[in-house]
Amino acid sequence: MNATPPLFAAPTLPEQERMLEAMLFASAVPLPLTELQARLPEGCDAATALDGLRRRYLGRGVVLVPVGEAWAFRTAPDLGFLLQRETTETRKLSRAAIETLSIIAYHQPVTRAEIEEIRGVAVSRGTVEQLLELDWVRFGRRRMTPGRPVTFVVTQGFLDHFGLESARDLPGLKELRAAGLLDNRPAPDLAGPGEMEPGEDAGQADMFEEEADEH
Amino acid sequence: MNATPPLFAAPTLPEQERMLEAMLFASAVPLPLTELQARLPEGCDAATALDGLRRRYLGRGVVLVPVGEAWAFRTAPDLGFLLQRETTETRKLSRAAIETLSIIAYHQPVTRAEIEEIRGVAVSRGTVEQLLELDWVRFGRRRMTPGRPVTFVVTQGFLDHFGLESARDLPGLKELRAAGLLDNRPAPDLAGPGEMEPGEDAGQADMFEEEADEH
Amino acid sequence: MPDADFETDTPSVADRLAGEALIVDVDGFEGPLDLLLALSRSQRVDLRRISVLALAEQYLAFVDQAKALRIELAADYLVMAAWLAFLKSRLLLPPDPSDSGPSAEDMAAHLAFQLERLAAMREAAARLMARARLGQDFFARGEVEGPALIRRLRYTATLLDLMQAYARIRTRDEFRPFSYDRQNIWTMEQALERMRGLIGFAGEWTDLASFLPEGWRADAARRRSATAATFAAVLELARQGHCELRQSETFAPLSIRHRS
Repeated sequence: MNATPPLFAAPTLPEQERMLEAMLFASAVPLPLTELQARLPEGCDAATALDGLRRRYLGRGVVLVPVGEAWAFRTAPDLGFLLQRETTETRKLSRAAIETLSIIAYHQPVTRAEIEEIRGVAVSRGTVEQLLELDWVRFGRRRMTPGRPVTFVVTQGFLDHFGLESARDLPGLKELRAAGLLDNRPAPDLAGPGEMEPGEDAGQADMFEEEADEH
Repeated sequence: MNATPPLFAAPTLPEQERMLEAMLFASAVPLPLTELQARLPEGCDAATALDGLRRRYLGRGVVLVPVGEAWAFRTAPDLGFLLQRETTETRKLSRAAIETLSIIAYHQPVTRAEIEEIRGVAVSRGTVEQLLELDWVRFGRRRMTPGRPVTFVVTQGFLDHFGLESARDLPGLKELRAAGLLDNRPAPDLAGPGEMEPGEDAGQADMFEEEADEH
Repeated sequence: MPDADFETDTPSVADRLAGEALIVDVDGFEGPLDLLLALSRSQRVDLRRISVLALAEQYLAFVDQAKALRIELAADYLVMAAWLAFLKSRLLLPPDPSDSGPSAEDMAAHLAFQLERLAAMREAAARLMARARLGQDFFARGEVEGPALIRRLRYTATLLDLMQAYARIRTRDEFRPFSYDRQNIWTMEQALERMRGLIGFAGEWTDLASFLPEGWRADAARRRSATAATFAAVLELARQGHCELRQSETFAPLSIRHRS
């Protein structure tokens, strides 16, 4: 402690423990004692507070442990088995997969040939297999046409993942455009230098349709 | 202490609390109650254990908060000043985006046309996309009116970001509703006097109960 | 040059300043409703007791001023001006009993409601943004942990990814060069080739319809296409002097005959 008296009364020890608790919880890396001390308000004693905090967490599901010269919260070693899901690695779906998935969602039930016609390229076996494995698509009924081709539909797992109530809730093309998701083809700008934006038109049409619905 | 739980005897309540504590501490995103229950050993009661855990953390530097149907540990709001250096830069939201967001939150499920009716201007391109990207809004059910317009609702990410337990806890919601300011009142020159759609009132009452919206 | 402009301006300095303030303001407003809300603030009363008549007059004066200053107003400002002028006249005149539409009072009340609702949503938005927020005022666990041994690959995609993918495909479709289904189209080239071979057999006047190819007579769409193509081919043959055409009256069957 310095010779100069602190401007404000130092926080109580339980309050200091709260502060350390929040800092250690929110930090992405273990924090050295010196940094904890530096970040606490004047008049605090990081070492004492840290010791109190460590004892408070003894035997809990989370424990306060030293990592080299620094401190961090860690899951109690005996509970690691509960955290298996946290270790899953996430990876973005490939463009081919997401496109195929979107076609199945919008056009279901749809055959492989139809998917290929819409995408304009062949659909690799791996792509469909991946979607089946993810449990986002499944086989639907066979089409009653020559060859009786199998169709694909989306699953409940798909709806759950994308937060949809039903595949019918997927926004239509007009709505995609209105939301600015179809913006690579600007409509001819008839409004001149005004504030009219391409796409506004669609919005207007929507609005009128809807108002017409009201009565 | 051995990690493997006994085959038939459920863990004690303090032990269940430890397990929840470990799972929730390790995750940065809120975990749904159903998932917590599923990950606990058989015979556990996640809801009861959660309640005990929540009370244990009352007044601490880290608190257990409900976020929609999920739970998460978050630092206590009064300690933010200590943690400013953890702040991640967030993109400044435009006024239009902020207003659109709050209209969706207070009026959900709400259609694009209704948002435009309330703001008096077209929802500009990109605004909705930005909110979707932030994972603060998502598409809800389609309105069961002609044209089946898509609706927008707020997400769990929205609740988490603004520290709300549910959309019912939005500031001033009760007063706004009592003042009739959340009513969907059609303009008098479109619908004849007293010609309210029967579905209109229902839509209002169902605002936070999507299930009933189907009719 | 600027001096000369200045000399010709008759309005007072105060008018000019007001006009300049107006330019800035028009840019700052998000549409007519926003402007009306701002104007209504000058009445300094609860929005529920606002005088819509006074508000309409203020708005119209605003628009007139903008016009006088040759400020380009977006169309929706002018639409609102026209509507308010209409509302104003309805509010001032005694009600017309033969008019079945909504009363002027209803219309005014709805406008007041819209203004109050917009003001309320602005207020709500401000309160929302003033809340303690994740990542600014309170924080999530900074270090997500778990045993590194068990690794499962999980593919993710958001609804936005899905929709953008679909939009990409569908937009590409719209770009596809225009072509149409030729399955049911009998082209003029085909008809000409066929008629060149057949015209020699038409010594007597023969109905054009009897020259339609097999399989192109029953289906209406195919028959239409084949008839049109065959007719065009026959016109071409007549121009070249290989045949003659006749029709007894409008819409009567066309007959053709070989011309030697």
